[in-house]
Amino acid sequence: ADEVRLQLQWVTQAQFAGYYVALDKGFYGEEDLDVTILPGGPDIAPPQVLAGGGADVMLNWMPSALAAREKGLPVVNIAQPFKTSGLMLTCWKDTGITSPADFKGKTIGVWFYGNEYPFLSWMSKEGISTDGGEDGVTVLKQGFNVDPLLQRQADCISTMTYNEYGQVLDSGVSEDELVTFKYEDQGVATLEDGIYALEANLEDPAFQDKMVRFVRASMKGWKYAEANPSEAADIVLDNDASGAQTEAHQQRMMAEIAKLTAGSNGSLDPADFDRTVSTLLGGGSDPVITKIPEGAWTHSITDAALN
Amino acid sequence: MKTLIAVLTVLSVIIAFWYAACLPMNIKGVLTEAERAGAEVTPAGAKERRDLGEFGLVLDNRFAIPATWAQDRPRLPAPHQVAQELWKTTGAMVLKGKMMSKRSLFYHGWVTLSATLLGFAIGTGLGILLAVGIVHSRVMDMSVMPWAIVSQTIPIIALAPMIIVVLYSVGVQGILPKAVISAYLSFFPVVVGMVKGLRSPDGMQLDLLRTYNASTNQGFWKLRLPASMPYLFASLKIGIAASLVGAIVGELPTGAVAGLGARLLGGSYYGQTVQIWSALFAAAILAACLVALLGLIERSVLKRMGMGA
Amino acid sequence: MILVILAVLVWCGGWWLNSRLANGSYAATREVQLLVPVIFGLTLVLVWQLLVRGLMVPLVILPAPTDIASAFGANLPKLWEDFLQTFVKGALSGYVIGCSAAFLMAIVMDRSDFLRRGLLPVGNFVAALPIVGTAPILVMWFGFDWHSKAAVVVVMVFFPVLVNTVAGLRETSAMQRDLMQTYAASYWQSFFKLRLPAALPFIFNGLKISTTLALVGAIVAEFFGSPTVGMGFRISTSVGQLALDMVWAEIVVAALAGSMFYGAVALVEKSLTFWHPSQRR
Amino acid sequence: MNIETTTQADATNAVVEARNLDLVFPTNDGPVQALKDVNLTINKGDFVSFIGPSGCGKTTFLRVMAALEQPTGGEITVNGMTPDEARRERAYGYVFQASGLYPWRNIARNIKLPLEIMGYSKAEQEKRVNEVLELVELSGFGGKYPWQLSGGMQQRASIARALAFDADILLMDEPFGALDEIVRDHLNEQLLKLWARTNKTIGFVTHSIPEAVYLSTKIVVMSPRPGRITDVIESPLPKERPLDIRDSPEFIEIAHRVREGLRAGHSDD
Amino acid sequence: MNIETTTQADATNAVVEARNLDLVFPTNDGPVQALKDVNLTINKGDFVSFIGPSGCGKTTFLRVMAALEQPTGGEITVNGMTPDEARRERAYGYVFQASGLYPWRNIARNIKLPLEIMGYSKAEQEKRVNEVLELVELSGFGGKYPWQLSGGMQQRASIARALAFDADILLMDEPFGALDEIVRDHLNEQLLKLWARTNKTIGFVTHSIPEAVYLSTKIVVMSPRPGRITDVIESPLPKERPLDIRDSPEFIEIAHRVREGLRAGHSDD
Ligand SMILES: Nc1ncnc2c1ncn2[C@@H]1O[C@H](COP(=O)(O)OP(=O)(O)OP(=O)(O)O)[C@@H](O)[C@H]1O
Ligand SMILES: Nc1ncnc2c1ncn2[C@@H]1O[C@H](COP(=O)(O)OP(=O)(O)OP(=O)(O)O)[C@@H](O)[C@H]1O
Ligand SMILES: Cc1ncc(C[n+]2csc(CCO)c2C)c(N)n1
Ligand SMILES: [Mg+2]
Ligand SMILES: [Mg+2]
Repeated sequence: ADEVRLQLQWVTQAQFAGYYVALDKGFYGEEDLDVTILPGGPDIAPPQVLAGGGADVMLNWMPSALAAREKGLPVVNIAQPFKTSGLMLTCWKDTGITSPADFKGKTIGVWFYGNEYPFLSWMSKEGISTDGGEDGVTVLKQGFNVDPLLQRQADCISTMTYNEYGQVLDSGVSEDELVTFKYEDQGVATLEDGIYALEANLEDPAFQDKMVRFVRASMKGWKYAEANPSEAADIVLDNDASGAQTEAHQQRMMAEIAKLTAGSNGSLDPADFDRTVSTLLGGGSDPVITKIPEGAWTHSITDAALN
Repeated sequence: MKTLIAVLTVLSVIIAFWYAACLPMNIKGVLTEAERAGAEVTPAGAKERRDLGEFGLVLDNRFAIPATWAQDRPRLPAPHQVAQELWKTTGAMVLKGKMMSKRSLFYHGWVTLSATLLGFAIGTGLGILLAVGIVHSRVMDMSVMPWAIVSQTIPIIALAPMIIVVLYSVGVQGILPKAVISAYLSFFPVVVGMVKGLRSPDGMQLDLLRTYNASTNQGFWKLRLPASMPYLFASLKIGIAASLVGAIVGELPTGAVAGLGARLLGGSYYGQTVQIWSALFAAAILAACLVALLGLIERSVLKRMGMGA
Repeated sequence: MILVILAVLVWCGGWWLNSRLANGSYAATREVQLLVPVIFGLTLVLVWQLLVRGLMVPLVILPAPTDIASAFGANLPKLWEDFLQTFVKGALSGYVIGCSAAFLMAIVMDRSDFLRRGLLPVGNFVAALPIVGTAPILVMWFGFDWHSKAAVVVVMVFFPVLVNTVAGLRETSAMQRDLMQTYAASYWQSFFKLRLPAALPFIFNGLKISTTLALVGAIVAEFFGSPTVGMGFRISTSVGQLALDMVWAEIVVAALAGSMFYGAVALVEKSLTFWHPSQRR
Repeated sequence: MNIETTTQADATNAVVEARNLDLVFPTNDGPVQALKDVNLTINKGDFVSFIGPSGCGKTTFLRVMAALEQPTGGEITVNGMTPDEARRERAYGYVFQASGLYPWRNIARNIKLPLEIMGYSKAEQEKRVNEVLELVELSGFGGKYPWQLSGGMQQRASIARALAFDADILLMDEPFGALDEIVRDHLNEQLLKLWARTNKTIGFVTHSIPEAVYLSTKIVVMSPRPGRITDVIESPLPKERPLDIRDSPEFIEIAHRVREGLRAGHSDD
Repeated sequence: MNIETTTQADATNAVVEARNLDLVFPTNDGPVQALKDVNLTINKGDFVSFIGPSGCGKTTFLRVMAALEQPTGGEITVNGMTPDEARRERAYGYVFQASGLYPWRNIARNIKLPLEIMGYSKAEQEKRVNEVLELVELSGFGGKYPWQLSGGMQQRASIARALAFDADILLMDEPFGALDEIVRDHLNEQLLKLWARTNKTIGFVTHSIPEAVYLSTKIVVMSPRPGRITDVIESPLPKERPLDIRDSPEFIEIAHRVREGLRAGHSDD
C-alpha cells in the first residue's frame, strides 16, 4: 500500500470528519493507501510541515496557502471539499451592534496566522480603520477559545459556525443575545479547508496517481459523513487521542460541517478562487499576497478522481 | 513534622483565600447565568454590570455566592472542583480499570513523562559534557558560555515548531523531537551548576594535586567531580522541572494529541477551566515527584560519599 | 557542496583563531574577553549562512542570516514598537514587580521560620506550574494588553528570586552570626550589616536567571492573546504567514534585549559583590 | 576523676559563676559530651586562661559564657544575670578562633561594625578605629579588604574589632595562634597593659603554656572527652609583668604545673 | 638592607638552589613584592625551618619550591631541574597551612589519594595508610570523615597524607599550628625520627622559635615587605635530639639568635 501522510490544520474534530471516516470505513484501504492523519494545532503551520517533508498533503485555508506560495513554497490546491466558508464574527447584541458600520469604537477579536486578511479586507471595504480609536476598531489577537467574548474583553470575536459559535451557546448564552456576521454574507469569504500538495511532487506521475486515489477516497468519506453525521461524529470521537472532545459538541459540529461541504464534489470552483484572491488583495496597507497567483490550483487530480 | 504542620497551615490559608477569591472572580458569570435562568439580579443586564466592581456585586447579590464555587466554566475554579476533576481523571479511572484510557491523566502524564525523562537525560548529558569542556578549555569557556546564555533568551515556544519541522525533515519523529525541546530547556541549568561545581575546589585542593603531579584526568575524577556533586544535584532539580515544561511545550506543535500539554491546550480551546487547572496541577505534582525523587537520590549519593552531614 | 566544505573550514578557522586568542598572552585583557565570544558568534553565523545556502534549505524552514538581516533592516520601526510593548511594558514592569515582591516575601520568610517551612514547599510547587498553562489563565484574568504579560512575568520570576534570596539570607556562617549575637545586634542591624550583604551573590543569581525568564515569559504570554503589537504577537503571526525571516528578526531582538538585560544585571552584581571569591579571580 | 576545683572567691566580686555545668551536643552518631560538671568562678578583673588538648571544650565553654551556646545542665551567671541578659547589655567582646571578618567590608569598616551597631558617633568611630589599628600595628591597612591580608594580619584585625568598644568582658579564642613570636610577645604586652588600664575581665584560650602563664591570674587546665576542668592554678605573679619574667623560677614552676596537668589529661585518652 | 646570606655549600649535594629569586604578585591596587632577592641552598638531608613575621613570604617561598608559584625573577633549581620538572617526578610531599582534606573521603581514603594517583597497589595502599595513621596517632579514625574530627586531628591527618608516599622533599607549612603543646612535642619527636630514618629533605614553616630550633639543621629567618632572608643559622645541635635538649645552653643560644633576627626584621617596618 502507498503511504500518505495528511497534515490537518487543527486538533481532531468533526471539521475533518471526511478523512477520519475514510480511514475508519476502509475507503483508503480500498484505494490501496496507507493514510496517517496528523492532527494540528495553533503552533502548527501545515505548509511548514509540508516543506519539511513531514507530510505529503495538507489541509489549509487558502489565505495561508497563497501566502506560503508567495514566500517561495509552491503549494497547489488539488481539491476543495469545502464549498462555503464557516467564518463569522459573533457580537453581543447589547453592545448595540447591528451592522458592520457599528463596529467603530468597538474591540474585536480576530484570528491571525493569515486569517486576519479577510477581516482587514472587509474593514477597508467598510472604510473602518483597524488601529483603534473612536472611529476605528481595536483589534485583539484572539486565542483559540471564546473566553474574550464571555469575559467581555471583546465586543465581537471570530467564530466558526461549527465550533466556537457552538461553544458560546454551550456556555449558556442564548442565540438572541448575539449578533453574527458571516464572512460569506459580507462578500469577503475565502476558501477554507482545501487539500494542498507541493508542486514539485505533483510532477511525479506516481505521486499524482496516489493523490487521485487519496482525493477519491476522501470525497467518498466526506459524502458518507454528510449522509451519516451521527456515525461520523462518533468516528471522530474515537480518533481523538487527547480525550478532550465531547459527544454533543462533535455531533453539532458535524451537522454544521455538512452544510459547508454540501455544495462541493471536491473540485475547486475557479470563481471561488478569484473571489478569494480579490478579497486578499484588498487587504489594506500590508497585504498577505501582492499579486494574483499563477498555478495555485489544478483540476487534474479531481478530474481524474471523479471520473 | 514541624514542616508538615507549617505546610498544612499555609495550605489551608491559601485554600481559604482561594475560595474567597472565587467570589469576585466568578460573580459576573454567575449573575449572567442566574439572570438567564430568570433570577432577580441587581443591577439587571450584563452590560450594566460590566464596569461595576466585583465586590459590590457580591454584596448586592449574596444569594449567588454558593454558585461561584460550582460554575461549569468558572474564571477561577474552586479547589474542590479541581480536586474532583483530578480524582475523576486519575483515581476514579484506576478504580474503573481504565488507568491508561485517553481520559486518564495517568495516560497523559506518562506520555509527557517519557519525553521528559528522555529529554532530561539528553540535556543533562549534554550539559555535563559542555561543563567539562568549559572547565578544561579556555576557548570553550570564553566562546561558548556567553552564547549559552544567549540561547536561553530565545523564546522556546517560538522555536519549538521549527525544531520539530526541521527534525521532521531529517526523518526524526515520535518522542525524540519533544525530548529535544525538553533537553534544550534543561541543559542550561545543568551547565551553569556544573561549571560552578567543577570550579568549586579551592586553590589549596588543586595545589595538592599539583604536588602529586596528578593528571588532568585524575584531577577530574578525584577532585572536581566529587566536589561538584552538591551543585550538580541542585541544578538537576531545576533541570528536571525545566525538562517537564519543555516536554509540555514540545507537545503543542506535534499536534497536541496526547500528554499534559494536550490536556492544557484542549482545556483552553473549549474553555474548560477546570480541565486546565487539573492538568496544571497534575504537571506540578509530577514535577514535585520528580524533584523529590532526585532529592532522595541526592541524599543517598551524598551520604555514600560522606557528605550527608 | 563547496559551500558546505567551506562551512567546515570556516568553523575550524574560527576555532583555531579563538584558541590562539584564549591561550595567548593577551587572554586576560578586556578586548580579548569580548572578542573571543564575538568571533565564535560570527563563525556560527557564517557556518549557518553557508550551510543554508549550500544545502539549499528553503526559506520557510530556516532563513539564512542575510535574509534575517534584511528583514531586520526593513522592519526596524515595527521591531522597535514590538520591543517597547513586550520588553519595556511587559517584561520590565513584571520583572520589577516580581522581584520586589519576592524580596519582601523573602524577608518575611526569613523572619518567621514557620512561614519559611510552610511556604517554601508550596512555592516550589507553584513554581513548577508550566507557563503554557498559566499564561492562558492570566490572559483571561488580566486582559489582552501588557498587564497580563507582566502578570505572567511576575509569576515566572517570583520563585527563583524568592528561593535564592531565602537561601542567601541563611548563607551566613555561624561565626558571622555569633559575632552579631555578641554585639546584641537587633534583627534589622544584623539584616543590613550581615545577612543582606552575605545574601547578595545569591540574590543576584536569582535576578540573573530571572532576566531571561522575564523576556521569554512576556513573549510566550503573547501567544495566548495580545493586541496587534508585540514580539510574541509578531512571531506567532509571522509563523502563520511563513515569514520566517521576520520570526528570526524578532528572535534576534529577543536575544539582544535578553543578553543586554542579563549583562546589565551582571554588571551591577559585579560592582556590589566585588568581594565574593567568584568575582575576585 | 572529677576533682572539686578551688573556686571559692568573694561572691560579691564574681563576674562569672559556673556550677555543675554540663553541655551535650546531640549529633547523629550519638551525643557528644563537650562539658561535664564544670565549676568555675571568675572574679572581676581576672585574666583567665583556658588550656587543654584540642577538642576538650575550651571554645564551648567560652561560647556558653557568651550565651552563644545553651548548657544542658547546671547553672551559670554573668554579672549576676544569665549570660543572655549580659549579652543584651553588650557585656562581651569576643575574638573568634578564625578571624571572621566580613569580606564585603574593608578593615576599617569591619572594626566600625560593632561601633555602628552600638550607636557611637561618626567622629568617635573614626577615632577608635585609628586607635585600635595602631594598637595591633595595622595602621595604613584600614582600606584593605580581608582577603588582601595574610592570615596573621586578619587575626590582628579581628582583635582590633573586639577592642574597639568598651566591653567589660573580653573573650578571646586562640587570638594569637597565627602570629609569630615577636608580634605575639608584643601583643601579649599590649593586652596586659590594656587589661591593667581598663580592669576588664578576660577569658583567653591558648595552646601555648608560656603565653598562658605570662598573661593569666588564673589558669584553667581542661581535659577532653568529656570536657572537664582538671586543674585551676592561681598565679602568684605580680600584675606588672615584664617579658623577662618568663625566666623567673615562679614562672617556670607554674609552667611546669600546667604541663603536668596537660599531660595527665592526655594520658586519659 | 640586603645581607648576602651564607649559602655556600657543596654544590653536588644541593637539593634546592635559589639565586636572586624575586616574586611580585600583581594585584589590583598595585604589585606586591612577596620575595626579593632570595638566595638559599638546601642540601640533601637538611631540615630547614622558615621563620618570620606573618606576611613575609614563607608560604610563597615554599610554593615556589613546589612549582605552585612562578618566580618573576632569579633562578631556582630542585635536584638540578626546574621545580616543575621535579614536581613531575613527584619529588614533593606538601602539608598545607590549613588541612585541605577532601570532605567526601574518609580519613583513610584521604591518605590513599596520593597513593592512588601514583599507582600504588591496593595492598601497599592499605599497609601505608595503617603505618602513617599509627605514626600520627589516628589509628581507628580511618573510617571517620574530616568534619567528624577536631581541627588538630584534621591537621595530623593531612600530615599523614604527605608522609604516606616516598617524596624526597617534604614541605610543611605550619603543620602544627593548631595543636596543643603536648601533641606538638610528640609530633616533633616523631618527625625528627622519621627524618633521621629516611634522610628526607624537609622545608618547614613555623612561628615557634623553640620548634624551629629543636627541629632544624638550618633556620632561615625572613623579614617582611618585601620578603627577604635576613639570617640563615646553621644549627650545631646533634642529629639525635631528646626533648630536654631544649634546656641546653646551645639551644638557648640559637633561640636567642633567631629571636634577635626576628626582632630586627620587625624593626624594619
Ligand atoms: N556544634 C557542635 N556539634 C557537635 N559537636 C560539637 C559541636 N561543637 C563542638 N563539638 C564537639 O565538642 C567538643 C569540644 O569542642 P570545642 O570546640 O569546645 O573544643 P576546643 O577545646 O575549642 O578545641 P580546639 O583547641 O581544637 O579549638 C569536641 O569534641 C567537638 O567535636
Ligand atoms: N595570591 C596572592 N595575591 C596577592 N598577594 C599575595 C598572594 N599570596 C600572597 N600574597 C602576599 O604576599 C605576601 C607574602 O605572603 P605569604 O602567604 O607568603 O606570607 P607568609 O609568610 O606565609 O605569612 P603567614 O605567616 O601569615 O602565613 C603577603 O604580603 C601577602 O599579602
Ligand atoms: C495555525 C493556524 N491556526 C488556526 C487556523 C484557522 N483555523 C483552522 S481550523 C480552526 C478551528 C476552527 O474551530 C481555525 C481557527 C489556521 N488556518 N492556521
Ligand atoms: Mg576551639
Ligand atoms: Mg603562610
